[in-house]
Amino acid sequence: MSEQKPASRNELMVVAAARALKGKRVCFVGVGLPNIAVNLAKRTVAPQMELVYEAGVFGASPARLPLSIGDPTIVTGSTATVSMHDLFGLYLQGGRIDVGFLGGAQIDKYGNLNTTVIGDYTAPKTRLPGSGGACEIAINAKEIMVIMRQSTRSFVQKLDFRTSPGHLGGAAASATLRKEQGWGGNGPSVVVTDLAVYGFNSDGEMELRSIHPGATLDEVKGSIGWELRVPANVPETPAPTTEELRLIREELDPTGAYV
Amino acid sequence: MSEQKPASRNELMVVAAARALKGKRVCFVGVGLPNIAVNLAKRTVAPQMELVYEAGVFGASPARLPLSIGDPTIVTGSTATVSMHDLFGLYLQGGRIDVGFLGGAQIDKYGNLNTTVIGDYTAPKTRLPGSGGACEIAINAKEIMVIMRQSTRSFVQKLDFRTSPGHLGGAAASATLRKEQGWGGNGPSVVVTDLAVYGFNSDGEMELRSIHPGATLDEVKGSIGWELRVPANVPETPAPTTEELRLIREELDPTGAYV
Amino acid sequence: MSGATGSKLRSMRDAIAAHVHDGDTVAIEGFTHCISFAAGHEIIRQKRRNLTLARMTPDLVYDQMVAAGCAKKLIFSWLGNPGVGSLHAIRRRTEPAALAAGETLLEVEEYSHHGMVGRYVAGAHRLPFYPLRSYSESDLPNVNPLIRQVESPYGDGKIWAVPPLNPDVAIIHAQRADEEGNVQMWGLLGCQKEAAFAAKRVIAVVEKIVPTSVVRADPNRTIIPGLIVDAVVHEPYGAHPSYVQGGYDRDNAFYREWDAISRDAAATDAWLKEWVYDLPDRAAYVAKFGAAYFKNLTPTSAPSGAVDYGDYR
Amino acid sequence: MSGATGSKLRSMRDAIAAHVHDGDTVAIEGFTHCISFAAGHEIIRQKRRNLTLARMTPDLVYDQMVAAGCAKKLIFSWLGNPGVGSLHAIRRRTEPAALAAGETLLEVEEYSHHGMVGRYVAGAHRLPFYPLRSYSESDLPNVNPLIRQVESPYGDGKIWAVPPLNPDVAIIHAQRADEEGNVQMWGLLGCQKEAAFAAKRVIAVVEKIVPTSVVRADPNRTIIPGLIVDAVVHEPYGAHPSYVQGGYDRDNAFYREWDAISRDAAATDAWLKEWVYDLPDRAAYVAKFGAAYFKNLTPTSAPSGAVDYGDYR
Repeated sequence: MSEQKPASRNELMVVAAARALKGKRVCFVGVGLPNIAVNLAKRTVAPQMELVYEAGVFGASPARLPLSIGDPTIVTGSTATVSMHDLFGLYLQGGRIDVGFLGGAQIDKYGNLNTTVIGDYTAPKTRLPGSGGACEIAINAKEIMVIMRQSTRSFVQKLDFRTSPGHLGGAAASATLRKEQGWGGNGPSVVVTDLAVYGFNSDGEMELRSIHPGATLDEVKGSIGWELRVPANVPETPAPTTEELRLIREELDPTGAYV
Repeated sequence: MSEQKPASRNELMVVAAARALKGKRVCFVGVGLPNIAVNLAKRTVAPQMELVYEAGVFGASPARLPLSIGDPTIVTGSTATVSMHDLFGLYLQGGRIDVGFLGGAQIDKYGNLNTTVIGDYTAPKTRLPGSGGACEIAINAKEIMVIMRQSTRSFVQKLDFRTSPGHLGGAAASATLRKEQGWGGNGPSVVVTDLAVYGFNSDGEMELRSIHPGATLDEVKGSIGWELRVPANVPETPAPTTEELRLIREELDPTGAYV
Repeated sequence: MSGATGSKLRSMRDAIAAHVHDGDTVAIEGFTHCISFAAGHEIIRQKRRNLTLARMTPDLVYDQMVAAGCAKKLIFSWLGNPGVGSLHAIRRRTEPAALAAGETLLEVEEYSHHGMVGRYVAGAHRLPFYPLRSYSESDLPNVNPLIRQVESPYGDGKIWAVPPLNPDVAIIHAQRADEEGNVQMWGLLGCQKEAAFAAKRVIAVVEKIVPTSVVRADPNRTIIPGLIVDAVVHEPYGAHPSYVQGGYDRDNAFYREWDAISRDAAATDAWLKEWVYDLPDRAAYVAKFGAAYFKNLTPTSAPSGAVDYGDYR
Repeated sequence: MSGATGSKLRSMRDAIAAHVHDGDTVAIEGFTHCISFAAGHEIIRQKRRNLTLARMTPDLVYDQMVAAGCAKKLIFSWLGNPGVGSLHAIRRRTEPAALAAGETLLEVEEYSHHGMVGRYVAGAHRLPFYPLRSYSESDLPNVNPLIRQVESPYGDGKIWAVPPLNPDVAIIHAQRADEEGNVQMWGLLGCQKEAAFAAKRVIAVVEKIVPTSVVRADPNRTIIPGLIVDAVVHEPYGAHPSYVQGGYDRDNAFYREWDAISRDAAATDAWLKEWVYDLPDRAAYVAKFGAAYFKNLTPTSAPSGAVDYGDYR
């Protein structure tokens, strides 16, 4: 076996996200890093996982990594290609999606997400893409996984705009509300960044679970805009295996366009 | 040309109904007599008429006369075959149907129809099929044509059950209500029976328009359960042409199963 | 909803035994087309009781199940023998004067076609209601308190609503599926998709089991994904006397015959004995008719033509 | 809605001239797939003004139309260059700090994907609202007063609603149609059907005009009937740089190039001059790229296989 380059931070993100998908059945795939993570999971920890693309594809088997979420390669050879009405109504709102991936420009400690604007809504500093399907994925997918790079600009005390609800103001109120209002999902369970992996504690607050190899606790805390909960012993994220890195580098993203 | 048998009363009904379709564009077809009437119209007075079957077919071109409304012959060679959700939502409720055909066990003088029960609803004397699509055809098709045989049992003073609304208690109130509530349709315009053709006057009440050859005014009035409005001069329904009868007997219903 | 992968191929006997229980709400759907009579007959053979039978058009299959004593309630929108007349076994259980000694009236819950479709759609989309423009000035809401009005939040008045219908089990017939239950269908689609997505469990009955590659070659043709299918039953001619587009014709002669049979309770019982109870399964039913019978129902070919999805690598 | 029959074949120029007017609400739909850039460019050439542009994902086509000054308002659910980044021309009209002298901010009315789909569905089904389970605890209803709550008539609380969207004109691209406008499509269906049925007028743009017999051989493949189509435009490669399943690939390189072009207002204007204003039509655009360019975007074949509808006489 030839010498492997050490894992990049993007590769650490992708591998950690893929492992979090262990045993999952139906996953709503986003483009970019989530797409690579999901395809890596399918080749390692979740071989039976079904890929669902919001563009209207169930059981996709893409022959190449799609640039956009609506690439023709996700259609050819898929199990079912359906209208967006069916995809959002029957599959997502109908409660058939186990895991949805989300990212965002801003996240707060309860996993609420902003993909709409930076600054004031009516006179934004930065106009972001908006919800797309994020708002309803957050509400209807049984479980949400978040992948995003962390910094004090993105991991913030207060969102400029709440596009997609997470654990709202805390787990107890959130769980009650979700149940009373008949939401399909339980909210975010895992956040994977370029530095660490987070879960949510019983208060619905983000909590450090592991730090990636090469990152430090100070670096992690210094790139978060709130006082992070850190348990007594934080393990290191297990390093990517040779096989995981090979799959990413040789099969999933050979040109290095995404990772 | 060989000698033709005189027209039967069913044939008179079919021909009168077909002629009422002159120039119509999109017609919701029922089985039995309406189906023959519509196909006769397409071959005579309305060659560009599109046939819509509630089973989910637009632009049908049946190669034989279907027994049921969901026969495979209405699918093969049709322009579009769609789900019932699309048929009732996009085509009917969406306002794309010009003419709907209805029949019933009972009709009153305002063209309201009963296809549900004879007798009390909870303990019926006769349990009829129910609405099917009739209730929403009556509300959403721009215009309703009724075909049914007349008798004092079917043309009644008071319905046992109102399945499908016609001109309700009279035209003025009906028109107001239909407009206020956003109904798509204007209600019944023509009733064709085995004895006569009726329209509706400005009060929304059924009014005799013509009497079929061979029927008398006494016979017509004697088989209606209310005091029928009869204008001063009631013409005779123009007799079927040789060609109309030939089409029915040789092309549309060669075995005489329906007419 | 099934979470398992791999082959879900089962015999009809096993599928019904596993997924249809006494007291269940069952929807054997299919609008004239692709009605699983094979499933109905197996439910009769397995003597299920107190079922709530939901279908837009109860058709002969529910007339037979009612005659066999399987049902306590009907949910429907049109109750007849299409193109022929009445469903007489059901009439005997809905008209007090016709009720046999010891029998009780069926409970009846009725809608219009759009209303029944809407109930399945609401169930499938996990909506608390489905809005529609039917029922105005009809007596239907007066006799069915589940048909209600809903106020538009845009100040333009009220329209009507029906509640979701989520059957315990939906049974749908189609042309083909793979062993994982990815179902493809053409011709009249009825509300097979909506009923399946609304149901807690799904049995897919098909004329042909095909390799997954056949399904994946034309993904827009898939109406139900294996994800929501619990059992796949391979049952050729399983829809007879209903039909399968491109496979066999509707047996209109039998629909007419049933009118005479079903008018008479004893004749109905005799028919059920001969064609259901005394036969082990659908294969025996097909054999009893004989190959020539079904050959007469087979249409000549009318191929769809192929389209190209393109291979994108 | 068109009532006429017979050929509706028109040039893009004539179709836009006849059916797209200043001040109209226009929906050029297609989710990534089958976006009619040819129509967008013709609208730019014909200098339509004050349009309200509705689309789930405005994409490059609306970025270009906004840059050309056609629009006063956007209705959308996701505003980006898919897989690449921002729509910079639109950002320059939505971020006050980026606004050029004399320019005004675009009006913005935004939903989620399901909300936009629901708006078209409500419009197409003639419903006063569409109910859905999105928006809870999101700020979207706070900034869009058209997202409202509706009370379930079954005592189970409130859910959310969006109002119908009925564009003045919907423009949809697809693989093929006959001259009467019966449109068939495969691959990602987006909300082409719903947008077309919701619209007052429909322009169908297709890669191929086929005989009606081709459409009628596979009626389940038809997504839009000629009944609702006002003009059919035959426009090969009319979706480029978007794509047509089985026809040509998405031109991802151009989507990336547009990022650089659109960051600079002058470069954007130069691009519009070279590729839109200075060309008479899409045929010239295709010729300017050259045959080899599109050959590179052509996938190898992946045929669907055929099914049998049966000939029933």
